[in-house]
Amino acid sequence: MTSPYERLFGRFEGPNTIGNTRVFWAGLTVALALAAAYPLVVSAYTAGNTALFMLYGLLAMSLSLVWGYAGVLSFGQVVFFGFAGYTFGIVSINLGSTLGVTMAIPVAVLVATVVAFLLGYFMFYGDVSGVFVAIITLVVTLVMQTFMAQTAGDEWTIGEVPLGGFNGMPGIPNLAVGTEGAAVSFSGASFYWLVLTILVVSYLGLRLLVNGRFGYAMVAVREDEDRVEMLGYDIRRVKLVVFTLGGGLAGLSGVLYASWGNYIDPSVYSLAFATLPVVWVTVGGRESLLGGVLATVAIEWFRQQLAITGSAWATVVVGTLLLIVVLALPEGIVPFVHRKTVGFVEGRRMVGEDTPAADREGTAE
Amino acid sequence: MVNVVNLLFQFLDSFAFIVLAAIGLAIIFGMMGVINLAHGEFIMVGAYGTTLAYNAGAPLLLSIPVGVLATTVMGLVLERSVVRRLYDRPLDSMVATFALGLALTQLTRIVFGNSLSSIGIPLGSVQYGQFSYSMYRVLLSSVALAVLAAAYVVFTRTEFGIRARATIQDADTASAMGVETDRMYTVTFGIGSALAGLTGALYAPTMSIVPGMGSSFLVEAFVAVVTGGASVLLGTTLAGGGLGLVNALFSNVYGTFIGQIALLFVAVLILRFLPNGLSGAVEGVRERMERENT
Amino acid sequence: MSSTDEAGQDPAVRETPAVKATGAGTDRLLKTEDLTMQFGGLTAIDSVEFGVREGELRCLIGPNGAGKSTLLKLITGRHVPTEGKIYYDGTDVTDLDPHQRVREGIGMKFQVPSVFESLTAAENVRLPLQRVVEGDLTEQVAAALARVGLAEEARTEAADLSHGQQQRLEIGMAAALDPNLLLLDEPVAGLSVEERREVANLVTRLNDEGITFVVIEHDIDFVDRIADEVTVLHQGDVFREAEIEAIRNDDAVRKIYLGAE
Amino acid sequence: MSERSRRAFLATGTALATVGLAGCSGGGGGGGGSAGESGDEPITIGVLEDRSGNFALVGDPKHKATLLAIEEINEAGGINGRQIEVFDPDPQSDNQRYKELTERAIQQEDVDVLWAGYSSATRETIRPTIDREDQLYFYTTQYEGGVCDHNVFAVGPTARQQLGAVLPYLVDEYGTDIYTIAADYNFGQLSADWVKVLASENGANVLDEEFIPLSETDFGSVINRIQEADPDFVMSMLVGANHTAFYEQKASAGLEVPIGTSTAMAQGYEHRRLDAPAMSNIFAGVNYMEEIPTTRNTDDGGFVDRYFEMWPDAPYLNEEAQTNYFSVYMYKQAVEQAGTTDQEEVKAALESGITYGAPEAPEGEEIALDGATHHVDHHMWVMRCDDQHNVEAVENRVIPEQFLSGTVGCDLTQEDEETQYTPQDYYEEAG
Repeated sequence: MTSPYERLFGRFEGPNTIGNTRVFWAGLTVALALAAAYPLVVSAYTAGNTALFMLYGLLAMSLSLVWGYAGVLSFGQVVFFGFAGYTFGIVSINLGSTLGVTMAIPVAVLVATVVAFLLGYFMFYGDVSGVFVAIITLVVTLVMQTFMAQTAGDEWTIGEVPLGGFNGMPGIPNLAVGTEGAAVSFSGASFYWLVLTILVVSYLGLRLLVNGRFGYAMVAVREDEDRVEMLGYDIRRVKLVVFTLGGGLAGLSGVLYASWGNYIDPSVYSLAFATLPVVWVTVGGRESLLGGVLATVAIEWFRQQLAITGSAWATVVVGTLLLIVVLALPEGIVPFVHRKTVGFVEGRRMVGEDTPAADREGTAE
Repeated sequence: MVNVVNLLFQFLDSFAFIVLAAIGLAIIFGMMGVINLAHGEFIMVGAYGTTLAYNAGAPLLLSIPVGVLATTVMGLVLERSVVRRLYDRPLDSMVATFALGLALTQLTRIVFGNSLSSIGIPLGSVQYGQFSYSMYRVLLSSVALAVLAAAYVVFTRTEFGIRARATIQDADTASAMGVETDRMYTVTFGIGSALAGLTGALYAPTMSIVPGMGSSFLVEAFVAVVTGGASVLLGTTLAGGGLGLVNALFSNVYGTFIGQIALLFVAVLILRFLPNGLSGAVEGVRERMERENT
Repeated sequence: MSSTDEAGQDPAVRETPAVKATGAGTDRLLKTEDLTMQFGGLTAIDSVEFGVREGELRCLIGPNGAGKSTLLKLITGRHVPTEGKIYYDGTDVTDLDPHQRVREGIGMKFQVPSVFESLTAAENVRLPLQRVVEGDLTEQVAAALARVGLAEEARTEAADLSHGQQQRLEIGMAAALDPNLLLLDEPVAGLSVEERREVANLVTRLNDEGITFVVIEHDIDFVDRIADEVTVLHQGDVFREAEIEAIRNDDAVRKIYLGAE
Repeated sequence: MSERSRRAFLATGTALATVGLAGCSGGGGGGGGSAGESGDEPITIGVLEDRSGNFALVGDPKHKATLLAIEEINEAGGINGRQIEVFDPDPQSDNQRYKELTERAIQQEDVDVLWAGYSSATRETIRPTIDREDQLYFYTTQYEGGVCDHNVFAVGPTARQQLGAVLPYLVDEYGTDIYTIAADYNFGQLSADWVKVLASENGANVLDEEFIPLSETDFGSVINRIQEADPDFVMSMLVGANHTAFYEQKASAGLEVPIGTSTAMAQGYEHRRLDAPAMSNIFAGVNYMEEIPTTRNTDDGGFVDRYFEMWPDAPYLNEEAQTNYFSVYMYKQAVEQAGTTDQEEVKAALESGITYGAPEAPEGEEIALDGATHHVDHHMWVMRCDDQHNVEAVENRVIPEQFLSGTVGCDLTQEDEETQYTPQDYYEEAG
């Protein structure tokens, strides 16, 4: 009954993801091979620059998960991103060795996860929902910005590391794994490959998750909370788990960010930066894990090109294009393109569309 | 003794700032469920309208309505062209208004440069002992109260207000009962815009007129909306009063830094222990009292 | 049990003495005690004493605004009562969350059909099952679909099912968890005659299999077809509780319906 | 904890970064200056200054003045006959954007020298990249001081220089009781520390100091506290558009105490933007303002004329703009002296003691770049604003950079460092 193809990919496929065909997996493999070869043909600068966009992509993916799949619009992904970045800086600089840097990674991700858990617990178990979640997470972000910007004094020194207030925290080491003597340090192309690997692993892991039992529950919560509660699910718990997981992913992204620039400052909590993940995911398609990542890389590249031109119109152009996308393509670019091109070939429609259903029960089980 | 007067003035000052920063945002959010991330830019447009009129020679009292009018017109145009398409997608409306804010700030910079020369603060000061306080800043608290009262009358005592609230509660039923829900949304958005514009107009003399000026209202505005809770006008009043008192008290005793931290800290406490916000808590108490009396 | 409301009523209605709502017997699967629910100044449910015996198929009728849906929402935990207690199977469930009550064995089907439209019928049924069943679900899914007569439609997306099929699918989703008590809110609203018959057959069959039912329904013919016993709610309180024949011929009941229309 | 151990570790961190890069970089320009350029190949200058976002008000004149210097040099035949090309994107007051664009300027555009950034935060954001690539970098904003970095030429005046100009003057004129208000971030805190140092040097005392969040726009309680303390004068190191509100509010509240400042007027031209008399009786300690009465500056065909001839719509010529302007000329001198754009050789040339007749210096005088500290011994002015918002010079003298050279002993000609010292080091070194 099950083909080798289904054994290999079946668990990654389902109605909750776009791309459930051999063509998709073949395309993805080719795209990954090209992406992996990219640093070999471009300069270290271009590779490093692209790595930055890709680590933003991970942040976008964390929002796709909580917003696109569980219906929880979090403006606070940058809070977890920032917490992890700062924690990574504090721990790695304090410990001051390669082993210290290695240990700082899980600690930072853990801190972000715990912060997400606490914030999620107090929102969801306080029965906060819908647009109020968005506004509370936004307020938390703004509060963090205000707070971190005024940590310039000596009293805000943790161990040997001053938080630095508005000026931020310099001297954060590159990402490294290992102990003295046997360590791999990541920068330039190797950093690019690291980010690419993390991105792919996260993507596949999330496909597994959203097409698994918990994924069904998550999507059901997004579609109809009351309904799914009457099937015996504790929706608060479902949301909390997704939110916490999303916080951890955003945290991982924050670690990569802090080590990419060897620096972090309170602007990661600014309204402008907090809105970016929402923008990426909206443009890319919130119900598509890959869409957000692709949109992130494209948008950030485009914004950077505009900045390089030095044109005064740069942000006007960005704002206008964003407005057009939101108004014209409510579902996001990737699901739209998918629907217009391969959607009917695949014979499986996306959530909320009106095309005939087809046989795919085999791959769902 | 004199410190009490200081504290009172500072409280009135904080109260006015929080209420005026929040009111436009609160009405649009509370009545329509739209989070206007361009709120700061709406305020900026009000300030620019006022300052440009003043610099062109108009007296301040005439310049303020110019700023309000400019913002209202802009709000109505944006509602008609953008926001109305997103009523059933509140989260996308955040992205859209954010995009609008981005473009508005930079367009303002392109057209009017990096700053405008500003209006001096009118009315001089109140002297008491060794202290003095800006008369205009104190006056703003009465304006804040007047705005709250006017909004209360509009939304609870007028035909429009009743229809608007019916629309908000249940648009389908309201439209079945003959309410032009489209128009209700437009007018409500217009009122919210006008109030944001008024805030910009009123604070124009006290601030630096730069394209990014709106952002300095955002923290107070969003914190007030969140802590105020679902009942917009009551919530904004309570948030302005409560947070204003905390801010004034701690600023007065420990400095502005502690004042800001205290405000944020209290806001977090309110969110934690009063999930329905200040207005939700007050209404809960009122209901309980009514029940016990009957 | 309290009498009906105070002043301002149709005198004919007010004069009519209320029956003892709790009925006979003590083997109550579900029982409410002095249950009251107020919204703002409005009393939606007023000191209701309502109960269902194990194995019963009880219909809940009453004019619009009588408090039927509110009562159901109180029983499922969607609303928290202002006062009063709810006992299920002898234990106090008043403070339990909705999902906890489901896990205790109370199932619910909403008024508006709310299947997950983008999922197939099988995937819809999977949702409740995957929470409680480890390992492969294929058999249970098939059985649950067969139970509501949708075996053929397993791979059809819910959005493409007919209205009646969606209603049955939803009942199937609730029934898949093998509840002791199943609450249905207007299961045949908007259905054709044929579809109503199918739903009626399904409900009586599940009742025969041992599931206790409370069904809210306007359609008196449908009620006639399925009900053992009928409870009439009026203005937030139990107005009558009797067999369907007695209710049909009750002038006071007819009056409150007319008065409300 | 000791400052030294942190410094030691930071150096290690940078070393690790460099090793990591060396291990992995394939292709690309790399920094360090490309040797063997031909005699007529253009010189590429990176200019990252804000033309949008929060710092556009102060950043835009920096950009414009740099272009003015470059155009003048190109018209006069370039540097050693080589024309100057500019890479000048708009970093939009966004530190992350600065980081990206700095990487790009160095690695992709292969700039020979870089001017970048208004705020200290920006400088600290890009300094890891600068140091990793050993990029010659001019930081031109007036700042808190203390950066002792082989690659960084911090040629703006330091807080000690600016406050050192205005504070002794105010002590002489008004008395010894000082009240300090400063922006609550590194610059403000360190500046307030310098006020204390200078106060004790001048026999004055600081009654109290208050740090005000950058987001604050309401100064009622601050004004009340100043009135309560009743100082002889206030030292204000408030920063940014929000804080500008202080001057309007204190005027409206009738607070008439003299105010010394290192931040107001010279950067954000508050005396032009605000309605008189908000800035009345405010004294700025600066190395430059548009109104500085030197022949190089205000005479016909002087700096001011040339600037507004090129940029007729520009609102003001500010302090940082002049620093950008003269530092381009200092770079020109250094390249001519070194005979190459090789960055290490140009740094060595700059360290040899360049002097230049900048607009800030009176006729016949020049300002000197101190090779040991990479800072400039500025000609400092005390500028007073009257109630009509006219600005006049009330005092001027050369104030050398003292902290790095005198106190902590930074000598970049002898030892490569990549550190920022703080007034804490002052206390530690002074005992």
